[in-house]
Amino acid sequence: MSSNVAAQDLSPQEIMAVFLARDLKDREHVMVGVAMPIVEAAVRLAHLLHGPNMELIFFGTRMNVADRYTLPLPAFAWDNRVVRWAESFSDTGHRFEDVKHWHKRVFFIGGVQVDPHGNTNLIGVGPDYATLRFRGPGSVGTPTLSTHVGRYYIVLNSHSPRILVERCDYMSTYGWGGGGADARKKLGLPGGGPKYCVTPLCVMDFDEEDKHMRLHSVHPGVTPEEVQAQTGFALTMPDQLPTTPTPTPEELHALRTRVDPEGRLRRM
Amino acid sequence: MSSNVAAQDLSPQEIMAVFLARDLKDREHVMVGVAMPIVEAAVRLAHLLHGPNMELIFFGTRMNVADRYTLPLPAFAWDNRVVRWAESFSDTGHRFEDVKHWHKRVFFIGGVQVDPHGNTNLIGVGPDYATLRFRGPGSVGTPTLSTHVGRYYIVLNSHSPRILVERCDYMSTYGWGGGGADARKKLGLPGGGPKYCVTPLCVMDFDEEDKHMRLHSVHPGVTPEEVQAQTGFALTMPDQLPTTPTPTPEELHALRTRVDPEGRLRRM
Amino acid sequence: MEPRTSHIIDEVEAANRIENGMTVAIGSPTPMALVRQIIRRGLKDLTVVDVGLSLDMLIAAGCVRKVVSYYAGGGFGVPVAPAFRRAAERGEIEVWECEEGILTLGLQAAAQGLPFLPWRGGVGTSLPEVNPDLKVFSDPIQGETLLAVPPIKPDVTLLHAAVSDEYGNVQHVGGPGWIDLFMQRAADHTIVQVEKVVANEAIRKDPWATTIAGADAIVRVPYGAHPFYSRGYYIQDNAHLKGYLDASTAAAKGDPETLQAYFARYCREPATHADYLEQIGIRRLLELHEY
Amino acid sequence: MEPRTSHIIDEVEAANRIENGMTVAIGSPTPMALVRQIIRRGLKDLTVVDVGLSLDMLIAAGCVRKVVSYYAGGGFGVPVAPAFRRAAERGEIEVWECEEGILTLGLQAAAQGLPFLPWRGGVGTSLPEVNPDLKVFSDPIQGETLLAVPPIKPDVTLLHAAVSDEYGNVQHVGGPGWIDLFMQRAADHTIVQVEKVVANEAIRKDPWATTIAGADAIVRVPYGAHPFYSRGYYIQDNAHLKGYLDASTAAAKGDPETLQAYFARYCREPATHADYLEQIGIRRLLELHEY
Repeated sequence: MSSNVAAQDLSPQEIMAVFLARDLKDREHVMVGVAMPIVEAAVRLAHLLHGPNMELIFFGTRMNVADRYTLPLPAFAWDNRVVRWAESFSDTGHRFEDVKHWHKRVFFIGGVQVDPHGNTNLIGVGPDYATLRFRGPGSVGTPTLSTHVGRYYIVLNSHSPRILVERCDYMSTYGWGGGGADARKKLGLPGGGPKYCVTPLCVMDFDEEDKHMRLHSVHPGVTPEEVQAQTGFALTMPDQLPTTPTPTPEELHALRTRVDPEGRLRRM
Repeated sequence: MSSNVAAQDLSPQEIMAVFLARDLKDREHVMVGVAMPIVEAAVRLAHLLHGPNMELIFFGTRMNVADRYTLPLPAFAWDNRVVRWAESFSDTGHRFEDVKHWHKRVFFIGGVQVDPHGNTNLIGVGPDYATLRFRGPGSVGTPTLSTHVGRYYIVLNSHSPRILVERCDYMSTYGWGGGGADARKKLGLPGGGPKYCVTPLCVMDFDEEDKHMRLHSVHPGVTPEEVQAQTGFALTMPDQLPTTPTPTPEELHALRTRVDPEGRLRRM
Repeated sequence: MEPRTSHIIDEVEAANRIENGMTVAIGSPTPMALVRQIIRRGLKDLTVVDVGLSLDMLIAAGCVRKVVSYYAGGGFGVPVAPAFRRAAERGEIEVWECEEGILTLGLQAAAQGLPFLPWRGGVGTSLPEVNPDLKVFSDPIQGETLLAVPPIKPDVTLLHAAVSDEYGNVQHVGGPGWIDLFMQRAADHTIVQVEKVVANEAIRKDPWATTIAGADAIVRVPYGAHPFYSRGYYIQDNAHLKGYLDASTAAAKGDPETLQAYFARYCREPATHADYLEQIGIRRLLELHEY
Repeated sequence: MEPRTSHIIDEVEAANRIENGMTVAIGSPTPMALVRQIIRRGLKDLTVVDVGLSLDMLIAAGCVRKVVSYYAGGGFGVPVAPAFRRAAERGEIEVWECEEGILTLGLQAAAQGLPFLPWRGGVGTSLPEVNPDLKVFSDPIQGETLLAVPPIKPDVTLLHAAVSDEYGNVQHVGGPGWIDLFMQRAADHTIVQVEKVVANEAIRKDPWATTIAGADAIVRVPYGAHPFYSRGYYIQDNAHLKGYLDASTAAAKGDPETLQAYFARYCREPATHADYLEQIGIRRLLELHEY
């Protein structure tokens, strides 16, 4: 680790992106949703550094651009012009016709609320569904994606007890339900479920047995007490709590010169 | 009728084609299966004479060629080259995605066996399914088509008690089942069912109440006794039995010069 | 014999085919000329199958009673479309809560004449609680737990595409749109607005490119998707959309003036699509031809 | 970093990925180079999802235990494919009786990870009696009578297409084939034989034309669909097919010699697809370029 970049030169978003990039494997099909710049950076970094056979999926646009030197970050996924890099394109209705093959697929999800078992909510907040206190944007395709993909990541732009709650008012994705390693299997959900929850403060995973959210590593300079104070439920604490690794100089160089030359991840 | 063409100058197949053509309406979507030259001629004749807005469907190939002077009869439907006339093309899997709109659709079916209620069999003949006496080609798409289309016609190249049987050994389409005007409705089949059964001897329809096959008209020179002798079940006899109308000179001219200049329907 | 009948109508006649209370599905690229004509006519109590800012406009203009949608984000950093959010929070609209797979299946069930289609996405979530039309059931073969999705049946589907011939044979450029063909197959009636009407021979040159065969009606409206994009023709007018989003946000916070001015200027005052384009100006439209 | 991996293999390696007893789906245009290689290898006990004369060849060559098909016509005035008919009548093959809609739905159920899909076509017929895998059931929403179609899960799907890049991005000419994309989505593994391998840039020039993204393996075999057609490349060789049909008819009637000679000459003796084309002769192949 001594060769890694010093933490004071990094933004939490850069640490998040590099952590996620390292966890992605070559040959995976990696799908990025709307307005997720950290995830977009992570996916592109992995593609450039160790994923020459990755398929990048931005909505229906599927691409492999590992042979390009740079992968700039425009207003990308939601914009029709992303198709300039595509090798194929599927319209909405046809995107859900091949879930059989989604064991190769990885995706990322945010949420209005996330609970200790990685269930998420994009529907809204408030006790009465007919008159919600906060009406969310809707589930997009996350219920189907979370059901079938090999694994997925919960990625939050901020870490607060308003988001990380004891119980979601509504569940738009089923992560580990009420807990337990067999929770998904009992419901017949074939996908691997949420693997990590990554925030600007830390990385969390899920206990192997009860699938309760557990602190996995804290970003440089963050204490577990700070994390717990910003979390709306009691986190499981691991026996050993490492610091989230910082990038190697090569990773940071690629991130800043090839993936995010405009420094978006330092200005969030 | 005095202006119609004299029967001795016509083949039964020409009479069949003209009868069918007259029963087709403009704006209908008319689908033709494999190896049905009489039906192909009927559909083209209707298209040229009174169906400028008809859609002709040969497998996935959909066309409107009413503005062409001639419509030759090549080895047509089954041959990929039919697409030269197409306005659109659907591959198999996608042909059954719009059955909601099939109330506009008409199709035609043959059969290894046809029973008194218009049920048909393309599966095979023999008491034991595992070792059939005659193995048929299979149902193609007729079970789905017969379920949903606005109406359909049973068209037979020959009229014999081997084909028109008291009971099909296997039913690949459900026409009027065991009989009765509500037979299809009780099963929830939305389509209008078989309207006519047309053969080289006669036209048959189905009694309005019990939906048993009934003689509708005999072709010129054919007696009802001959028809009954060639039919494997007792036909319902109508109060009045007309002769199947022969073509007008205009119809015959169009048929022989524009639809079937090679005289295929006179050589069957 | 009569000649073959043309399917071409204008946008005023097209919108006149829609009645208060109907279910209207709106494709993407967005058929904005038709959406504006709906607002101009002041249609009410529609059930709208749509996503995004065109949905927001129809709600803000008071046309909508029920929304069938899996996503109503605002874009431009605004997570939820403002009029949708406010109307839903106040209970002024009903939401048929779903997600992409379920919406697709509902349309497919309608197109296939089926009372339901089964789906696994959403099992275990709150979707069947907040949308009681989604029934949890055990499949008849393996006994697995699935959701039964009922048919979604638009009375009318409105789409935008590149070209059509006068007989309704539509060809898209760059893919047939987000979920457009599902909406078309599910609907009783489909109206497609197009950038251009081309010869029947131009369609027949490449019949495999025909995405909709025989649409019920065709409306010729160049720039008809503005302020959204039209694949192969122009890009999205983000400045215009941002202007709408700001106005809709202000209205949702209790200041409706800018939004009223928006609707007056772009929907109510122009009598036709050509009048709308005059309001936008040729200079702005031509700028959208740069990738 | 390693370069991106090529998906190209030859027809011998392709056929080696298939094992006795597997379920193999065969698309149309027919991937005959791969079908011939299956016959050459002498694979046994396959479950074959296919229609028409390629199915008949595989049955006649002794490769098939079970057939999943909605149509096995012979063509050329022969209503039923001869080897199929004889083997079925003798009980030497099992037939999974279905029809187009049901076959499509079975493949779709597999692709969508569902234990069944519902279908109305076939209700009231003998299909659920002669194929007990099709269950009659009442739908959970309206209580209507429907058939539950279980998933059809090919181990391997074999297809023929126009072009691919070396990474398995396939583009068809003239439509993606009869039911090919359903077979591909339903299968564990898909091998596509193509007329030509083109540059990745040629694919990316028109990404909407990509019909299969990332096929598992690509086999480059010009004229690989012969004696069937390849859209945009050549028409069907009817004289050759008629020769096969006559041989198969004779064999079904107890005279197998001509058929044995056919298989020897066209499947067993040629070691590769190029050797097969030598047998056919360039003169014959070029004749098939006339519309």
